[in-house]
Amino acid sequence: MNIALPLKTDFPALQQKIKGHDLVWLDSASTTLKPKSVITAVHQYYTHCSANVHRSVHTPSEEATAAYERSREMARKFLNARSTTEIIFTAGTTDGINLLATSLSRGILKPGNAILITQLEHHANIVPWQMLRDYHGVNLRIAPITATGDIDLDAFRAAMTPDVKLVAFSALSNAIGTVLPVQQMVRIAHEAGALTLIDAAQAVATMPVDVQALGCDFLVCSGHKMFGPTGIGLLYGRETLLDELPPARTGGDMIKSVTFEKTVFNDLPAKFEAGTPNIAGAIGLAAAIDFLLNIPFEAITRHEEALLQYAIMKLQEIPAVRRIGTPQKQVSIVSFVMENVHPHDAGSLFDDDGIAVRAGHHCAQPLMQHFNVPATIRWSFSLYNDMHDVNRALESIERILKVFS
Amino acid sequence: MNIALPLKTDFPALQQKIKGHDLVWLDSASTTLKPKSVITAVHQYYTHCSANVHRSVHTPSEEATAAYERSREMARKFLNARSTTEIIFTAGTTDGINLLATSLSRGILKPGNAILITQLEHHANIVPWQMLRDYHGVNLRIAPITATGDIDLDAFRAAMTPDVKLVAFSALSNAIGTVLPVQQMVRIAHEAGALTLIDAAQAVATMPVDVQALGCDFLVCSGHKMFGPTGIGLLYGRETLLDELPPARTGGDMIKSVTFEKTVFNDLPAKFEAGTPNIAGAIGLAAAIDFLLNIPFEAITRHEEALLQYAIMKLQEIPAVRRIGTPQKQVSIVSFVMENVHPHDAGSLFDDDGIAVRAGHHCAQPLMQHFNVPATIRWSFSLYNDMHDVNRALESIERILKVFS
Amino acid sequence: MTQAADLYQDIILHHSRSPRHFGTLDAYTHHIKADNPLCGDSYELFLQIGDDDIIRNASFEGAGCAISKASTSLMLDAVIGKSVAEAEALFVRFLCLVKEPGSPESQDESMGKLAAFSGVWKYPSRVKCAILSWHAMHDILQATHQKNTQ
Amino acid sequence: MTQAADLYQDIILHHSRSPRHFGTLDAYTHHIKADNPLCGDSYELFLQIGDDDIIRNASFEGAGCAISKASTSLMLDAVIGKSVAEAEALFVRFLCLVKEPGSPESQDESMGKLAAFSGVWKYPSRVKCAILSWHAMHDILQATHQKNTQ
Ligand SMILES: Cc1ncc(COP(=O)(O)O)c(C=O)c1O
Ligand SMILES: Cc1ncc(COP(=O)(O)O)c(C=O)c1O
Repeated sequence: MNIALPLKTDFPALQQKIKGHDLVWLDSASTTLKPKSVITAVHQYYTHCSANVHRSVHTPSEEATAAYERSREMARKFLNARSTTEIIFTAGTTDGINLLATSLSRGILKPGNAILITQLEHHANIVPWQMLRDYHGVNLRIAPITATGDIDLDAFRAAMTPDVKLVAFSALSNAIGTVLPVQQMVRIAHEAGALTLIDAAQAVATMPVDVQALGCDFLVCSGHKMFGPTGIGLLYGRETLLDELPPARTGGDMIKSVTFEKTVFNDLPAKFEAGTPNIAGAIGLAAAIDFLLNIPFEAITRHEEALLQYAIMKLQEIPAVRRIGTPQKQVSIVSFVMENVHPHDAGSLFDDDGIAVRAGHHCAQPLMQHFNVPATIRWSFSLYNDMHDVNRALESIERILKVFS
Repeated sequence: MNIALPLKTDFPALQQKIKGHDLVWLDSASTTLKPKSVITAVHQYYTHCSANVHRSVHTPSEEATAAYERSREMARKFLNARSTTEIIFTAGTTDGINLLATSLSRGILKPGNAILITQLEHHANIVPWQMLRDYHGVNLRIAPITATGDIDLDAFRAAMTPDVKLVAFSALSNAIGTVLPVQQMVRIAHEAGALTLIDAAQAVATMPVDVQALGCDFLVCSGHKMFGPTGIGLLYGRETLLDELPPARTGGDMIKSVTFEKTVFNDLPAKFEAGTPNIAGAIGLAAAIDFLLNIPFEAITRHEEALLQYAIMKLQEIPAVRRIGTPQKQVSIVSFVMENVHPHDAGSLFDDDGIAVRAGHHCAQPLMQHFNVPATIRWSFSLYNDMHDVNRALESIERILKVFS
Repeated sequence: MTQAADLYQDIILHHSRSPRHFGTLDAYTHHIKADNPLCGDSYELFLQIGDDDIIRNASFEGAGCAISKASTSLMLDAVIGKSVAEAEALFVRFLCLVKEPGSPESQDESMGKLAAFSGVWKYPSRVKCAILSWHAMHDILQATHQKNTQ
Repeated sequence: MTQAADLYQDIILHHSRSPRHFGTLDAYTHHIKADNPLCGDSYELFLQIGDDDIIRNASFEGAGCAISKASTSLMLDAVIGKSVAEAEALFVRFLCLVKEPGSPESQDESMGKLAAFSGVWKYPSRVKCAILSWHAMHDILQATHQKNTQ
C-alpha cells in the first residue's frame, strides 16, 4: 500500500486546497493529474528547443525531431509494438478512433460490412461508427452486456456473423470499471475474420497493455489519462494494415511529393501524421511513459485493487447507496447512485468537501440506459490515492445523505 | 525599431547557444518561439488545475472549463469573430483544413462541384482537397500566379466558373512571402457564389486578421506559429454555415444525447469539438493572443518590414544570390537560392554559425515547380529579430560562398 | 460541507422534496419540454395563459436534480397570476440573480423565495440546472408575445 | 563556421564540384533511381556487373546537395572493380561510419577517402543525403544476389 504515499508529492495539483480542504482527486478516469517530470518535460521543450520537427537542417529542429522520435520509441516500448512504424501520434482517443474510422472507410470497410461494438462503450467508440453507418452504408451492431455489466460472451460469439469486419471495444469500461476479456474477444473476432480495435483509454494507466499479447489489430489511448499532456494520444496499428490503409488526414510531412495531379504519400508512420504535430505533447507523453515504466505495474494494480475493494465494501454498508454495475472483474472505478439524491447534487456536495468526483453519464448514455439511470456518481482511483482519500469520500457521503434526508 | 529589443529577453529559447553561437532564429515561419507568459500559462494549468473541461461539477473542472472558454473568447476577440460559437479549437492549420474538408464533403460540397486553390498553397491547403477529389468526386482547380509570385487576378476571376463552390487560399505565402489581396479575392469569390477559406497560418503573427473585415466564410491558423503551444489551432466559421454543416469528428462532449439508433449533436461550438480537447494548448494560445494584443500590430508590421527590406537590399548586392519570388507586396519572409550551393548545404552551414534558417521546399512543391527550383533557403522574421540578426546571417552567406567557391 | 448552505438552502431542499404544482394540467394552453440531456434533467411544463395574457395556472412533471426541480417549483409559484410581460421581466431578473455575483436582485426583497438561488453563480456548472425551466417558460412567453404582436 | 570542416571536408567539396563517373553508361547491366523527393536530390545510377559478379564500371547522373553528390561520386570510385559481395560489405561499413559517433570504421584506414564522411552523424538530417545513393546501389546488389542464388 505504501507505494502511493511517496508519489503524492510528485503531483503538484494535489497541493491545492478546494474550498478550504486538501484536494482529493477521485476523477482520474476523466483525466489524471500530471507528475512533475511530465510538467518539466513540456516546459523544457518550450524554453529550450521549441523548434518544429522533420523540416529543417538546423540544430534546434534536429533536437526536436530526435526528441519527438524518441517519444515514439517510448510509446512503442510501452505498448510493446513491433516497430515504431506502428505508432501514430494523435490528439487523443477520440481523435484516434475518428482517424481510423475515416481511413477504414476509404480503405477496408465497404458498404454492407458490419461493425460490432458493445453496450459498454464510451461515446467516442459509438458515434464515429454511427457516422460511418450514416455516410458510408456500413451496419452497426451492439453486443449486449449482462445485468452485472459484463460482456455476454455467448451473445458476442453469436453476433460474429460473416459480414462483421471490425470489432471495436473498450478494454476497461470508464463508467463502471468492467475489465473485458480482451484476449478472448480478440480471438473470437479473429476466428470470424474480423479486425479488432481496442479502446485502451482507461486501461493504460491501470494495467499493462501489450498489443502483441492482446493480439489486437488497432489500439487507441489518450495521453491525458495516463499522466501525460492534453492534446496527445496514440494509435497503434499492425504494420501490414497501416501500410494498406489510405491516410485519413493530409498535408505537410505526410507526403513524399506533391504535384497538383498526384501526391505520393510518405512511409509509415509519417503517412498518418499530417502537419506540425503536438511536439510538446509527444515529449510530455514520453515523460509520462517513463514515469509509468519506473513503477512495477503489479504495484499499481494491487494498490488500486485494495482501494477499490475497500471502497466497495464500505459503500455496500450504506443502505441508501446502490452500486451501478457489479462486474466479475472490476478495477479502479466504481459507480453508484444514492437514494433521493441526484448525482449532480451529490457531486456539488462532494466538491464542498474538496473531493473531486464525476457525476454524470460518463459519455456512456447507452450504458446508463441499460441500467435505467440518467447518471451515476463515479469514483476512480489512481496511484496517488490512498485509504485516507476513500475515508474522506465516505464521510462526505454521510453528510450528503444528511442534507437530503 | 526598438520594440524588438526588450522582447528578445521574453523568449527563453533565444538564450541558448548553437555550436558556440547565440541562436539567431530566422525560422519563425516554421514555428515561432514562445514568450515566457505562454510557457507559464501551460505550466500553471498542469500544476494547478489539470482537470478536464465540460464534464464535472467539481471546482478544478469548473476552473478548467472557465479557462478554456475564456481562451475561446480571446480567440474570438483576436480574429474579431461575431461570437464564440464561431470559434472551433483544432490541433492546427492542417487539422482545421482537414476537419472542414470532411464536414464540407458531408454537408455542402457535392460531386461535380469544384474547389479553387492557388499555385502558392502549402501542401496543407492542397492535399486535403485532392482527397475530396479522389474520394468525393469534386474537381480541383488551380489559380495561376505570375512570374513574380503574385496571384494573377484576371486568371483568378476567369477561374470563377459557376461550379466553383469553395475558394481556399493562403493570406500570406509561407514559401516566398507574398501577401495576397484577400479582401478583393473574397469579394470576387462571393460575387460568383463561392464560399471562401483563408489559410492564415502565416498571417496571424504578422498582420492583423479580422474575419469581418476580410469577409471570409472560414479561416484557419496554428497556435505554434503565433507564439502559442503546439497541438492547438483555430477554425473560424460563419455561424450560419457551421450550423448547417454536419460534424466532422464525433465522440464525447459534442453530443446532446446518444442512443445506438440516433445521436443528437450539441450546439456550436461543441458540435465540432469531439473528446477531451487540448486544454493546456488552448490556455497557452490565449496567453499568446494576450501577448500579441499588448503590442500594437503596426509596430510588428513596421519592424518586420524594416528587417525584410534591409535583408532584400543586402541580398540583392550579392551576385551569387537569386531571390525566388519578387511579389508586389511581401512581408516577413524572403526566399533565395545561391549559385553552386544547394540549399541544404547552405542550411547546414548557417547552422554552424548558430543561424536557424529553413532550407527545403517549404511544403509548397507546386510553387517550387513554378519557379523551377527543388528548394530554397528561407529567412523569416518575427518581432524578436533585429538588424544584428540580419547582419549575422549576411556574414554567414559570405562564408558559405567562400566554402563553395 | 461548510458551503453546502450556499447552494442547498432549506427552501431549495424543501421544494425539491415536495415540489409545488407537480402533475399535469388539463386545461393548459401551452406545453413545452425542458431537457438537459447532458445531466438527464427532463421536465414538461404546462401553462394556462388567458386571453388577457395572464398566467392563470401552471404545472410541471419530470425528474432531475434538486436545483432544477426546486427552481421549477418556485418559478411556477412566482409566475402564476402574473402577466406574460411581468413573467418575462422576472425571467430576466432571475437570470441576473443566478449568474452574477452580488447582483442587485440578490439584495432585492421583491425576489422573495427566489433569493435562495443567489449563491448558484459560485457553481458555474449548476447554473444551467437553475435556469433550465426558466428558459423553457421564456420560449413559451416569447411565442405568446409574437403571436399577439402579429 | 567553426565546424564547417566537420561536414564539408575538402574531399567532399572537391567531389561535389567535379564528380567522377558523371554521365551515362552505354553498356550498363543495372540502372536505378535514387530519389529524395523531400529535398529534391535525384540521381540515376548505372552499374555494369559482369557474370563473375564484379562491378566492371559505373556512372551516375542527376543533381542534389554537395553531400549526396560527393557521396555518390566517392561510392562509385570505391566499388568499381569490387565484387558484389565486397561492395555489399562496404555498404554496411559505410552506414556505420556515417551514422555512428566514433565508429570503428572512422579509425579504419581501409575506408580511404570515404573517411571524409565520418562527421556526418553530427548532422542527423544530412545522414540521408550521404546514404541516398548507397541504398540505391544496395538495392541493385541485393537483386543481383537473389538472382544468383535462385
Ligand atoms: C501557409 C501555411 N499553411 C498551412 C501550414 C500548416 O500548418 P501546421 O503545420 O501548423 O498544421 C503552414 C505551416 O507550415 C503554413 O505556413
Ligand atoms: C473508455 C474511453 N474511451 C474514450 C475516451 C475518450 O478519450 P478522450 O476524451 O481523451 O478522447 C474516454 C475518456 O473519456 C474513455 O474513458
